[in-house]
Amino acid sequence: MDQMFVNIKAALVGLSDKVFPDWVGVLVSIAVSIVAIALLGPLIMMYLTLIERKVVARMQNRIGPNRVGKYGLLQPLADGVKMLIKEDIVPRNADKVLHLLAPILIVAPALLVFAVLPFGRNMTAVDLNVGILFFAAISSIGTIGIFMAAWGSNNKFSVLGGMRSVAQMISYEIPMVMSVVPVLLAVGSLSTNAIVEAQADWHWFVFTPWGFLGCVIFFLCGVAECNRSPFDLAEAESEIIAGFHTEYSGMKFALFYMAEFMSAFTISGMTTTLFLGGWQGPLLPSWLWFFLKTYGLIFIMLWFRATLPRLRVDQLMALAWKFLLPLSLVNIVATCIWHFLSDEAFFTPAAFLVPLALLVFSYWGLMKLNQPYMPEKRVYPLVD
Amino acid sequence: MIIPLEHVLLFSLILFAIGMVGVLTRRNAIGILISIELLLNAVNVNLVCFSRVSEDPMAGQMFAFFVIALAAAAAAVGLAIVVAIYRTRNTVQTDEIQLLKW
Amino acid sequence: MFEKMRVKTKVIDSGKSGLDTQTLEVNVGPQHPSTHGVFRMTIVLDGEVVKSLRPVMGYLHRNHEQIAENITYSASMPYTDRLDYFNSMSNNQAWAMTVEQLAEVEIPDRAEYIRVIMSELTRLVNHVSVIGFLLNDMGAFFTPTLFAFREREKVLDVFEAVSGSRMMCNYLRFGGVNRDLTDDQLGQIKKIVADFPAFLDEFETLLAQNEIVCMRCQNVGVLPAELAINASITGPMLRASGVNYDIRKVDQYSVYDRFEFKIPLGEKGDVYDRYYVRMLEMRESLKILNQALEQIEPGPFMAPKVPACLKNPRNFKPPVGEAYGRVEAPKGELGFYVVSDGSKEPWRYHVRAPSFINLTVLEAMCIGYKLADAIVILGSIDIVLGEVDR
Amino acid sequence: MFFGLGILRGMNITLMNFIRSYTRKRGSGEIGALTTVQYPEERLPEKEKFRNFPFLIYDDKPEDLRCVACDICAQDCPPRCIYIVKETDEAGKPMKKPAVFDIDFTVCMNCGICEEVCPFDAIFMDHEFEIADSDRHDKLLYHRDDLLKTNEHFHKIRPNDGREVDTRLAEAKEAKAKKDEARKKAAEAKAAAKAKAEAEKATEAKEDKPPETEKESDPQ
Amino acid sequence: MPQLEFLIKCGVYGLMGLGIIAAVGAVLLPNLFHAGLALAFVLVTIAGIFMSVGAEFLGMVQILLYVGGVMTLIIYTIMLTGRLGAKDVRAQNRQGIFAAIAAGFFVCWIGPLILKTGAWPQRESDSAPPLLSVEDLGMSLMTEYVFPFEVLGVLLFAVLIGAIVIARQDRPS
Repeated sequence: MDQMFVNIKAALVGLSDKVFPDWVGVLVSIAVSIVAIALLGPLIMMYLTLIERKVVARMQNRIGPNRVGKYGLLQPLADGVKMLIKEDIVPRNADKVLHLLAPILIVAPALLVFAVLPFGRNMTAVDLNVGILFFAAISSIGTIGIFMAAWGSNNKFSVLGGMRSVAQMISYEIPMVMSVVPVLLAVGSLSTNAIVEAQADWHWFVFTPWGFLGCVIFFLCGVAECNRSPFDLAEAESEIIAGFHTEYSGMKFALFYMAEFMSAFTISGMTTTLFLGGWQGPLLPSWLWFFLKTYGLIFIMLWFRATLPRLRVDQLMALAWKFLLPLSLVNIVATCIWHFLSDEAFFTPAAFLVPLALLVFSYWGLMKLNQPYMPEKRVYPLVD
Repeated sequence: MIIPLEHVLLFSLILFAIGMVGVLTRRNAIGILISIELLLNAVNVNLVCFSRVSEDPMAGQMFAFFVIALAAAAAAVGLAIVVAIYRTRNTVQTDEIQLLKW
Repeated sequence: MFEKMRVKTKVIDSGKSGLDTQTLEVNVGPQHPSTHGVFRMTIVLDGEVVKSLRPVMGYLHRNHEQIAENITYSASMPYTDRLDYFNSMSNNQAWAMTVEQLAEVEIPDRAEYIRVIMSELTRLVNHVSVIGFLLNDMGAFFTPTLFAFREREKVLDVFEAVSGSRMMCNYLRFGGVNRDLTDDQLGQIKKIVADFPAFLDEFETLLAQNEIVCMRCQNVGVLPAELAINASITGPMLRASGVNYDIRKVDQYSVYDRFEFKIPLGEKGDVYDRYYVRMLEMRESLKILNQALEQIEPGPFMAPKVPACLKNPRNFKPPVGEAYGRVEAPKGELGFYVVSDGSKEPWRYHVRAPSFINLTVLEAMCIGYKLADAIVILGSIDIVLGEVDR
Repeated sequence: MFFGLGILRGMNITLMNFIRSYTRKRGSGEIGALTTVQYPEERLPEKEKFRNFPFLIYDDKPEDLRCVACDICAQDCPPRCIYIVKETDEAGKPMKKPAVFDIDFTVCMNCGICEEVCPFDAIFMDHEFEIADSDRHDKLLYHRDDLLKTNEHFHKIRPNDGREVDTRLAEAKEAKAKKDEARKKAAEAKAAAKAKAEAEKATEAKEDKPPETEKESDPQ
Repeated sequence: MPQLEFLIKCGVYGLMGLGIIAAVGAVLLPNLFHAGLALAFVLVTIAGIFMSVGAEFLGMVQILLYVGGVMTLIIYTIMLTGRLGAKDVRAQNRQGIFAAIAAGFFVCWIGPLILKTGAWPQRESDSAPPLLSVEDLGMSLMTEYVFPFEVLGVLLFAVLIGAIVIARQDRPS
């Protein structure tokens, strides 16, 4: 059951070996992986939109879409058809080339990152030994796509939104990469498979102090990277209409939407791989563990979206530069201390408490340093 | 090596030549910076391919690594200067920026 | 040959730094997701900071006052529902009190209690929805609004049972109320008032201590007390700046002197104070409602038609004169000024709309803050365009 | 006390709502329960006092509706959306029935004033709100026949209002009936008295000038 | 698997061809924004060549640093300096012919030199040197090349401060 998909692929390759010469088998196996990912990405995105609308609805005491299909299951198809039918408007003096290329250049990286996600035991599409670096590099290409969308639609609001979201993406990329470093120190290799193997039998990094903090920082930066809830400044409807994709409609807008949800999935997938032990898990098959943990993290993202209001531009930047970045640097120091103190046993108490003390102290210290952003207590007199 | 070394060297040579043309003909300061990036990348390709075939593969890649870092530094300072110039001269056309002291 | 290449250079006075991001004039509204109706702000932005803000109103002007001068007194009662369509009961009460003051009509006690109960219920509904919309402008994707609307639905059901329509109640008449409150309707109101505090606690834990809400609201859009007084701001905005002025306490109109309740005051007058003062006001309203529900006793709900002018309601001709009745509406001091020349229609009819006057300080509060703050400050003022444009 | 606590407490509220949406019964009004009413299939219980657009009422035959075209509601309607034209019989004399009774539903704001001012209990506010239509001008301009509804319909949607109006009408009818008899009796008494007076005058006149009596015919 | 070798060869040659076309675009396109994007495409093709040669770490660093960092800087500056693509402003000055001659001369002189020298240090014959893994790069960076690495750190720090001071808007002086 665990190796179900791997056996299917092996069978397909075997089938092609019987018919074609051997080198075609290699091509077929590559083709199978590519087709699997090309189908998986949009499928996940479609049903993620439905899950989001149902979960957020349930949090708001309402039911959510249940008219199209049995429990609203056909709603994504309906949305897809609607997007296809909608007219695709290009502003008159917009830069046609940029306007067309921008969504492509935003969706491509979002889909490329699927290649490096370990969906299950030896179910990674491309086992690069620079997996994590690949993830960081590809997710930084999306910035250019946002620039092109902002500049291509030639509209005041989208330039404003474009500048804002690029500044946000860059300032959250650095703490995100920094918070991955502790995992690399502990594992010693950049490959995603090696990281998951290192977290066997409950050695998940999230149980160590630096792992937990790293997971929180990585997840927050990931949420900021794909412009979701508390950081969804770029498409702040209440202020500048819809940020850089104001001038988009029809299928191009659907591509932006797809990129956002696919990167939400990849961010959660990468957090599970790095900190929550990827597909490690007791009874269930490995790929089921991966999807359970990833959708757990996606639930947290939807939970953010249903509860938290949006941060302002300067608070957003301050949080990244003055709070998350120093914290992730201290986290690296804490990992070294943990590494030094833990003599091979994963859960040695000394190795747990000293970094924990250091991290709690630095968290408290940073709170004191960022005093102007802390909520102040207010007294409200009740007079006659 | 998958492809013979000469072909890669020719490729980097052509890339270098294109970069040179760019630097010489561009009027816009940022255009010149873009061409300079081209030059540096052409050099990098050479370094990496040579590291693949030489006895000490580490040297080539390390050198390329440092070239990338320095190119980033150069670009940062260059663009800061361009922004400063634009702020005072309100233009980035190189042939309009000729006075040494204004 | 080289001469041609040399291009004359223009010397620019380097005093003004060339690259001040040129100020951007942005039109927020009238068709905009978060301007509470058709309200436009022309904001001049320098980067993110608001340099100047010019409110543009009048998109929803329906000529309310001119119409009221051409129809009879009782016929303009349904029009008052459409002024501040969030709390039609307090609009009705203000208009009814003005005309009763003009025609010296006495109202039986039960009608007074019903009026107090209804206007306090609208205060709950209004404050809860305002906080919901404020959070919605800040980006909390509709959750507080929908929690607020869940409670609002219960109150609107009571209004529908009592007056016939959820929002356009048209329930009050000169001299009392249109229909009596039956016992099960009273029971329904008691049940709502009983489990409202539980909802308020949930609402408070969701929002009051939320760090992001505090970061976005504290020290934003500060309204100093003397500016508030000079600009004749009234209602929760004034009390949030620390000025103790509530018409229920100042005029002691209707039967408010029989209830004991407190007035919450803010200290800094920023968006957070305006939000929290409204939360505390809701708790005070609950206190009033509890006392009113205990003290109400059966009796006539409509004044006997003794006075001359009320003999026949259709040709109700109040004596010549003028009157100004005012009420502590949830948005501020809602006043009706009417001049009667003895005929069936008022000679002059004017509405003092609190939202309109509270809007005048919008620019003073928004200068220096960011665009995102301007939207939140507008949300905290709590305007309804029906009342602003009349 | 530490930075994220307020956010966590707030998120706990939404999580509780999410969990309670499964545990608590839909529409029970508790804090976490779902509130959706699936509109076309399920409907909220209708309130008796709910008022939507008015309708004219008739007792048994649509021809003799209660409305006597007195035009009071047309004058008192704030947005003036009622238009009444009296019916004229062959001799051109206006009768007490409306030939044309139009209400423009796009103008009417269902405030219920016409129901209050109508002295003949002829017009009431209906509960029917699904009257959306494709064309504003003629489809939503309701004429007399579209407005007519039976008294049973009135009783069905507003039971105790219906009962109260019927009792009031019944008393008014009896009072009128009694008044008629009283008037008839008084008329007969007056007629009888007059007849007697005639009779005596006739008798004494007969003695002095016999021919007048035959002309008068006895009043029935 | 000679066929696979052939496919990869086609891939690499294709990349090179695209790279050259994009480079020409980066140099000649009048609209600066398009030139910037053409440069980004060149950088990605060169990263592809690095990976085909086995230097995966370097390819990824190239994308992360160049496309993610330097390109963003360039596009930010283009956006800040606004009046690009203004039709009247000629993108190229009149030295086009001279530059072409110089570059042509350069290529014709160096190209045959490359082709003539046959005996490149071809290690291909006996054993292909082991692919450099990230660990070896890391170790050498910390042992053999630690001095340039630290100097680079200091230099980047100086550049950071310098760029901010130069580009600052509200100059105190």
